[in-house]
Amino acid sequence: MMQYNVKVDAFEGPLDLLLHLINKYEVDIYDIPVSQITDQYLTFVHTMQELELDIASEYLVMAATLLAIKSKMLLPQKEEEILEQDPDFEDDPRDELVQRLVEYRRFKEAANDLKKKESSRSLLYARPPADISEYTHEDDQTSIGDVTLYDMLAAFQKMTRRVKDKKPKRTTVQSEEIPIEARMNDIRHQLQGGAKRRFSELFSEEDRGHMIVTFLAVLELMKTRDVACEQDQNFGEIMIFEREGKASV
Amino acid sequence: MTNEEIKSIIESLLFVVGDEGITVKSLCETTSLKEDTLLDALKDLQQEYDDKDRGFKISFIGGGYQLTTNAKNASYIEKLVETPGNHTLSQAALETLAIIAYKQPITRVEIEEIRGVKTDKPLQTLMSKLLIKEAGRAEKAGRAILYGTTREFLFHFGLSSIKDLPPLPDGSEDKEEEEADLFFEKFQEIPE
Amino acid sequence: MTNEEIKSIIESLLFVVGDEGITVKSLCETTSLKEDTLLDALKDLQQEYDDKDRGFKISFIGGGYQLTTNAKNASYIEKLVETPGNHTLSQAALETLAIIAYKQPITRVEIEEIRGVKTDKPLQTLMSKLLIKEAGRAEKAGRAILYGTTREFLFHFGLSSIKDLPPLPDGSEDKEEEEADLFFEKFQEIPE
Repeated sequence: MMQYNVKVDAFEGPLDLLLHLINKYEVDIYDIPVSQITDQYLTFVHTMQELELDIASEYLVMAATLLAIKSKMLLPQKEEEILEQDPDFEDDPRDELVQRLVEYRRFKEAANDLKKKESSRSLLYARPPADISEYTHEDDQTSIGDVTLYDMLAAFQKMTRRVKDKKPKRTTVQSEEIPIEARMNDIRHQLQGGAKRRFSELFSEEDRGHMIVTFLAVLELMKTRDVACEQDQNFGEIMIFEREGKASV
Repeated sequence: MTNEEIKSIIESLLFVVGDEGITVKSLCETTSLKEDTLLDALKDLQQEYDDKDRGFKISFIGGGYQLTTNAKNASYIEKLVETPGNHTLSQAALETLAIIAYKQPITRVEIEEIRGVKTDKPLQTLMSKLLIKEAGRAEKAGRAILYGTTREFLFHFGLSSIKDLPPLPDGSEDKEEEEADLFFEKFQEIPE
Repeated sequence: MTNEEIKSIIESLLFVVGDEGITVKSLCETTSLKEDTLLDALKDLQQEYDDKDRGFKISFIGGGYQLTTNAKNASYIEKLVETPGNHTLSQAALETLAIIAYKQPITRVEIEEIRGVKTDKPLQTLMSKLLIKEAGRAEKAGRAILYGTTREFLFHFGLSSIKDLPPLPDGSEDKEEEEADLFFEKFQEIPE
């Protein structure tokens, strides 16, 4: 089920879906076979409903629009009559939709261009302004000029884009360094001889990777019935201890 | 001053300003040089870095010149330091941003008309990333908020100015969407 | 790799590591080159900068190599600093201010962890401009000084209280996702 849900997100809305159908069936966007495309579109929407996935209301509105166009196309005779009375009447019921599709497609392509620029930009690394303290004169004014809140946030934003430290990526290393089994043994060892420990004590290290491993190790030890936990009251301190009857190593 | 000396000074100044960049005006004032002389030396330097494939690159981003690394060496940098991760934007955010970039100032409703879907979330994301900002209020339409791009937008995409955006595509190209195709493959596997 | 390519990589790496510098060992590990090869290229580059009196210099400071500006150009940097309205120079201070505003009370070391660079000078600047103040001492960490923002800070940015600050720009979310991924990776490693 999840699999399909993710794929629904592959479309940015009904226009995007229609563009896809137009591409897929290699039809001319300026001469859409409404009947065929509408059928395909409706099949999509129905399948989504059968899979009990949330369909944004926009998809349903578009379905109604397509059906309206389809029915207008089936009644050419009447149109001609109206046309005689009103010369401004749109001669093709598809016009408005086509216009929207073409317009949307332009921006979809523009978004692709931006994406390319984004990825080539991400290969360029900058550095923060150098520390020029040795060049400044201390007696300078205490005013900070016309700096705005936006400037401050932009400075922060720029920092997040900058390289951090010479540290290796910590999480990656940790995930190799502390296998859960090792942490399980650790905890078992700490509880040997019937010692009771506070749950929070196990999390002495602030590193998140370490915390995650510890947490999972405790869960696993509970599952294997090596340890048990006790809590006196809601939100109280959880005590963890070796399970009785389990031979200590 | 010889051309070499000017280039040397430019290098030092570019180094000092870092990712904040420096305008031609600021460079001229600091060096007391004419704009032409300065720009010549700057182009010269730029050319030199490119020709010799040096470790630096001079980019004109957000109205200022700045020094960055050569894209070719990116893999080594990634190996050495904790890089800021991929701050790539979602498709929804990119589409919304493209519309704003080309049509600014523009209201949410106008954006939604083009995209054909609700656009609250992408707008929020773009605001929180400082890529767009409120750019006044529409006179009509109940004084709705107008959106425009920011300087941060230029930095994010390495654009010198909003005019540096490529012309809006005419929409005639037929590009296949791989991801969507994937869906349809799956879609057809569904038992009746 | 040619000597030119190695030099290019060294330039890029020296550029991004900034004032912290980089050890030969670290350079070798990153490039997978032998120390001799690497040192040769480094000396070569150093020589080249000196011979041509470029804007950069490679210095060996505190056990590591780092890129600095050519002292010859100091007067221009001074002039740049004096140029009024140069936002350039407040970038470091602004970053620091943002961190303090959102994470106060916070110690210098914590700020430096976030910024990845030394922060003595920006703190001094912000103190002298009365935007931040000492806000007590940390209970841990050797009772380090904690910093917080002042009333002047609120006044300058037109905020009625610190709660009025807009949400901090994005960038932290990605990290959380990474952690969630790590969680699931770990989760699957659990022996049955």
